[in-house]
Amino acid sequence: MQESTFSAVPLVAVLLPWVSLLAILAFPKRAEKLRLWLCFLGSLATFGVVLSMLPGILDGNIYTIKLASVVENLEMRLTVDTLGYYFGLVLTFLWLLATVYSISYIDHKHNRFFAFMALCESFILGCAFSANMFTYFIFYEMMTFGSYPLIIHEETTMARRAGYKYLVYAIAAGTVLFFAIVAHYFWGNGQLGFGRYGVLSLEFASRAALLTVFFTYLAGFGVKAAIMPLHGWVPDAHPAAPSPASALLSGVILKAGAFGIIRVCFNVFGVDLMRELKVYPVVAVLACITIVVASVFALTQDNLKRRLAYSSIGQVSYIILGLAMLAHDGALGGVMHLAHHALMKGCLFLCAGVILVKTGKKNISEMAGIGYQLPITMICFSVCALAMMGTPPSVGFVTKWLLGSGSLEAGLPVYIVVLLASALLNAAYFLPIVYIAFFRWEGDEVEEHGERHHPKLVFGKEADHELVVPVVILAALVIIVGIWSNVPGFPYSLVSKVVNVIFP
Amino acid sequence: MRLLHNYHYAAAMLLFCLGLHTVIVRRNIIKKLIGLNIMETSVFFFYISLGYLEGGIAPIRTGGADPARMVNPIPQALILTGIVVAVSVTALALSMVILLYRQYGTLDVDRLMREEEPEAGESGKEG
Amino acid sequence: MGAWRHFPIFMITVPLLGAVLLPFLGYVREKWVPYASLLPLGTSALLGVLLIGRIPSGGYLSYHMGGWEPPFGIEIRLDYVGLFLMLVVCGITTLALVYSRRYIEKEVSGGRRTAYYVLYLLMSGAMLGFVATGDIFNLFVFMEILALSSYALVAITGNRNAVRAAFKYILMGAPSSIMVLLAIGFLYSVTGTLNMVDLAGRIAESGFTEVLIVSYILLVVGFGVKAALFPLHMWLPDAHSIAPSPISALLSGLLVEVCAFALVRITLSVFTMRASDLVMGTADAVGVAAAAAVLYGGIMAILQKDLKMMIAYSTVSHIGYIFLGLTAFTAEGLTGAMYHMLDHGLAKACLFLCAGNFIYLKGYRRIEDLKGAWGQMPWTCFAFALASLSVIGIPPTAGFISKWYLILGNVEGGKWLYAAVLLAGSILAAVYCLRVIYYMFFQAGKEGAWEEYWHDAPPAMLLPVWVLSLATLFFGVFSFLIIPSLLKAAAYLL
Amino acid sequence: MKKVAALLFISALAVLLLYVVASMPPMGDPDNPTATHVIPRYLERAEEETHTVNVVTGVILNYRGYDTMGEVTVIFCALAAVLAVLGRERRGVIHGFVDRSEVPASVIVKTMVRFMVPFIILFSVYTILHGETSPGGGFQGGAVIGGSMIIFTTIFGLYESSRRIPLKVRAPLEGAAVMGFFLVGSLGLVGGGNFLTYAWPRVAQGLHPSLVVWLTVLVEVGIGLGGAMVLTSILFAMIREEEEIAPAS
Repeated sequence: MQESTFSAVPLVAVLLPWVSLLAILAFPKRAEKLRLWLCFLGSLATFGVVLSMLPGILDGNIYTIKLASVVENLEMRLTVDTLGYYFGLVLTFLWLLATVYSISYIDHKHNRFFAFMALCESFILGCAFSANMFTYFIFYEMMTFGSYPLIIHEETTMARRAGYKYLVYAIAAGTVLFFAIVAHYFWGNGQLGFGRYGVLSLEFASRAALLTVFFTYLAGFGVKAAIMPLHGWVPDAHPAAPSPASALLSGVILKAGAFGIIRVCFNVFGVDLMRELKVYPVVAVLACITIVVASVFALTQDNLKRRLAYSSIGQVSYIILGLAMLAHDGALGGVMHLAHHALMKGCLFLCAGVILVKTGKKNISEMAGIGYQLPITMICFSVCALAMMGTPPSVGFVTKWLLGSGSLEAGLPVYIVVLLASALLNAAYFLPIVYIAFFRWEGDEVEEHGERHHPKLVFGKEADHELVVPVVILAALVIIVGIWSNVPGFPYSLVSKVVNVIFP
Repeated sequence: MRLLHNYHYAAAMLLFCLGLHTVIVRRNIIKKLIGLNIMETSVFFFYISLGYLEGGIAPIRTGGADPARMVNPIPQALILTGIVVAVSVTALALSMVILLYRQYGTLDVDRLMREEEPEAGESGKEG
Repeated sequence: MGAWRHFPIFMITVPLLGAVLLPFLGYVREKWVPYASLLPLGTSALLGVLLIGRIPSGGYLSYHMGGWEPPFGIEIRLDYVGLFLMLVVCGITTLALVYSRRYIEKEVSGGRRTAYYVLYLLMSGAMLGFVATGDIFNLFVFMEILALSSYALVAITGNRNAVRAAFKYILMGAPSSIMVLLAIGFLYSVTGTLNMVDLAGRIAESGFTEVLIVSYILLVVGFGVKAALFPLHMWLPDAHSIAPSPISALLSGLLVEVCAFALVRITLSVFTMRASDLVMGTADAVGVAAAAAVLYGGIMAILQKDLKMMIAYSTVSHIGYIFLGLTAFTAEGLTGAMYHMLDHGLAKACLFLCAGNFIYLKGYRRIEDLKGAWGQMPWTCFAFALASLSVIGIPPTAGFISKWYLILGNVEGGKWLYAAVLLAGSILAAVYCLRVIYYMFFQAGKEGAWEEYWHDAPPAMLLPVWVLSLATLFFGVFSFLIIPSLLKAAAYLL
Repeated sequence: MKKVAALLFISALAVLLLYVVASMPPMGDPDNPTATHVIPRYLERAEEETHTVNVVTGVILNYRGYDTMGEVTVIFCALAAVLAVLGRERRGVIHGFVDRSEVPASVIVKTMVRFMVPFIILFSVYTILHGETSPGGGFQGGAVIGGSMIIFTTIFGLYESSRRIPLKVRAPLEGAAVMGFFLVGSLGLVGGGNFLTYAWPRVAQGLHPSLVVWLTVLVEVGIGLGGAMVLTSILFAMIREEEEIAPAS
């Protein structure tokens, strides 16, 4: 890799979402459509700017810009390395689609929702582009509070309760994380930056100290990444939030936690130190438990979004499991799953949103025959559901394949059992939805002209374009990315560069 | 016995404790203020004793007085300030007592503090 | 040596002189008093700003009053940290004064208004003198001006609760002043000097250990009452919540801080050399008290129904933060404590002024009444939210930076428990602050509680609030302007 | 219970303080730190350095003049505080003093007071002006004037005394002490020294000793007048009743 070069582009990318905010502040009451489309433009521009860095990143450039420096080792700096860029690209893309979707979806208090959407995008992009834990933490905390209004947007009792739970978890996690970073700073000889092979070492600190740092980090990020005992807020927050927000929660905000763990494993501790400390079995066990148990919980949920939320909990732990394998393919699969899951789960939540908007149905048991009312949506839903199970050719399959290969590489085939179990459970909770949607229409029989018949397959009754287009794009990408993952800008092209360096 | 030799100081300390006791235990706010003044006076006494010199004379340089025999002028100067401060605090406290008596009709500190507050929203508006 | 050498003394005396001259204006044109009182404080602030960069972070500016060299005359000894605090004082007092005009017109009856501004200037000048002085008796004198003016300012509305709170404050404050005086007497009796630097040297050689320890304890108790350290804080919640809001802002945002600072200075630069054997025992006790303060203040704040009461208890908690930074005895901890004085001053002043806006406009004091406040008073509510974030310590506000250094300092000092307490304190802060924010922004107000349209406080009251809340953000993002110098200065102090 | 706790606490404090007293340097010993450290210079050189014979005055006004400046600010602050709490009489309206005592003051008392007060004030003037050569000074003199006003007011009532020292006389003089200090202090700056420098380094050889003495006396007079007026005003504010009585015309 080359030395990092100064560039203002990361800062521009982080600040661009604020354009949307300015648009809202400029016309808080007038020109509603214009204002919302300006928000979309802000999001689009952000994505464009991030995309413009792609050639450079693929050449191995690192862009960096120092924002502020408290003291020598404690600085706010944005650095776009390949890993950060990968996350940034995924999130800005998903954000773009969610923003489009929201324009039609959100029906009250647009200003607040879009303002905080924009703020959150800016903050998470800051997370992705952080050069060190200090910066990461700052953006991470801001993101935590910025996403609160998104969760409680509906302002129902359920949403308030979910928001409250979210805050409790997030603040506790933030505190633990804060402690972790202070401890890291203290024992890491003031090195908070992300090193290519990790920055901590046993030279400066004892084993116990490093273990403390690791597990406080794990606990701190684990709340966002919904590792099992810490997942409590997720199943409440997702159903309560408006669908685009749920998609972002699942697709991006959970990933911010997972991304933090990736950073901790790769760039703070480094693979060698992880091996030396022997922490990976604990992590792997936690991840496995999460994967299986969350899937079992998902089976029991009738609320669609709640089921999806539990599914997310399990899926994010794929990433953690991939890391814990400490093997090339495992890491590759895990990190790539960050994007894969964002695509799939984003699509699924948006589908759930379409269903809610068009039919007002939240529970799976009410959805009989819905595939005929909303054919495009439900086809996309089915595609993603199949992908979640790991059906080729889709991104889900790529993940599963790589993770399986990684577990063999790590010499622990037991992970394959977990993966298979997870795939089965995924099938068990996703296929019924597809089945109910397309093949069970008893419940929805209507009586007309004296005979009972089922609603016909009617195209054109679909929801607005703003709602459907993002869904279709995501579903298409689930397949396309699954097949051609090496296209520049697609996950493999970026992640393999990172992982190849770490596991030569 | 240093304690007996320093009996001025010891007396000042006892006076100080007496004053503090009055401030803490007495319920009448005027008596509390008296206790406060006893405390202050004890400290003044302590300071002045600090400046004392065995067989000393006033620190005024007239008629070839021997500087080595003069008592220490600094505590005297300091305590002048102390007295002024004490007077000022007492004046302020007394004026508050006047106001409190007008408003509550009692000097008993327990009853003063126990007195129900008017509705919380009102308290800022009066005056 | 240029004219700037004389700036510190003018920073102190100009507000005092202004206070003396203000009544004259009061007789002639009472309406001009609020504006005229800005002049001396503005002058002080300007002089302070001009001093920036003159004092190296390891050095100090020593000004000999009357030309007498230190042990004989009184010295103003202004190091980097002191100047930093003086600037904070100037800034916050000026802003709260801008705020005062409208608020005082409503809350304080005519005859007392001039007295309000006189006392306000006296208090500001006294704080400046208090921070700058290098003589321990002079410290006492300024502390008394400070105390007297604050007693009176708490009572200035003249309503019975206010007078009662002020009297409670006197009953605790006056004995504590006497304790300080007694402690100074003890110190003088065994050293024969009052200059702080000289004292440090003499204490290091002195053999009267018992006297020194007891005088230190008395000083801690005396200043502890003024700084509202936990078991001695009883006066604070009443006084701070009942005083007019700009005064609450000063009391909470500055007064307790400068008193804590005095204790910091006495601990570090008077009892220096023998810190290990003399001060440590007391300092440990202070640490325990401070940790208790953090938790107690936080919990009590959660239990409050009155907004200003809640903010006042939050101050109790944050004083604990400052003392925990001090008792860590590391450069980072001290830096954290100093920076916390800045950000707590700004944030708390802002919160109190916001609470004042609600009282001014609607007369609402209870937290419950603030449900749905956002609809009518968005600017106030946003400022409140921003300042709350700093109180909690959410990045990128200044509260985060200070918390960072406080915790780092305690970790470096090996005081893990205190680091945990600090974290717990910030969780408590999150609970009580976010509750208010939640009410403001996400709850519907009662029918008729708020106007339908935006009707926020007048600009003269919004401006200080916004300047303060943006300053918490500014000093969070641009902490690098100050932190390195503070670190150096702190290392020098230790 | 509370009383017992207080008593225990106080006893513990007393024991502690007495213990400290027992370990303090012996009282009156010429080898004490208080008698050996800073003092000798004051005692030996005060006369030539401050041109005051009374070393206490030299310390108060010159060596530690800044403290005294703070002190006069404290008095002024006390006045402002009392007025903030109790409020002040309005201009042009004299407040009546309701005599509540059972026995009205007799003619003898009235005559004696009328006779004595000028002498008391004369004495206080002496105390103020002679502060730098003999025991006394601004504070003492001011306090004596204040005392004389207390006597006068208790006997003749607020109406009479506030006619003798009306608001328009008192008000400008209340800040006299602080202003005097500020004036002299700033003059010191003009003279090339630091704030509160009496001997002006910029003037060759410094000021003439008698000028220094005059400056000292100026400050003393300021303190005396200021103190007296503040005490009087505090007194008036305290005994003022709520009801306001129009001047007898």
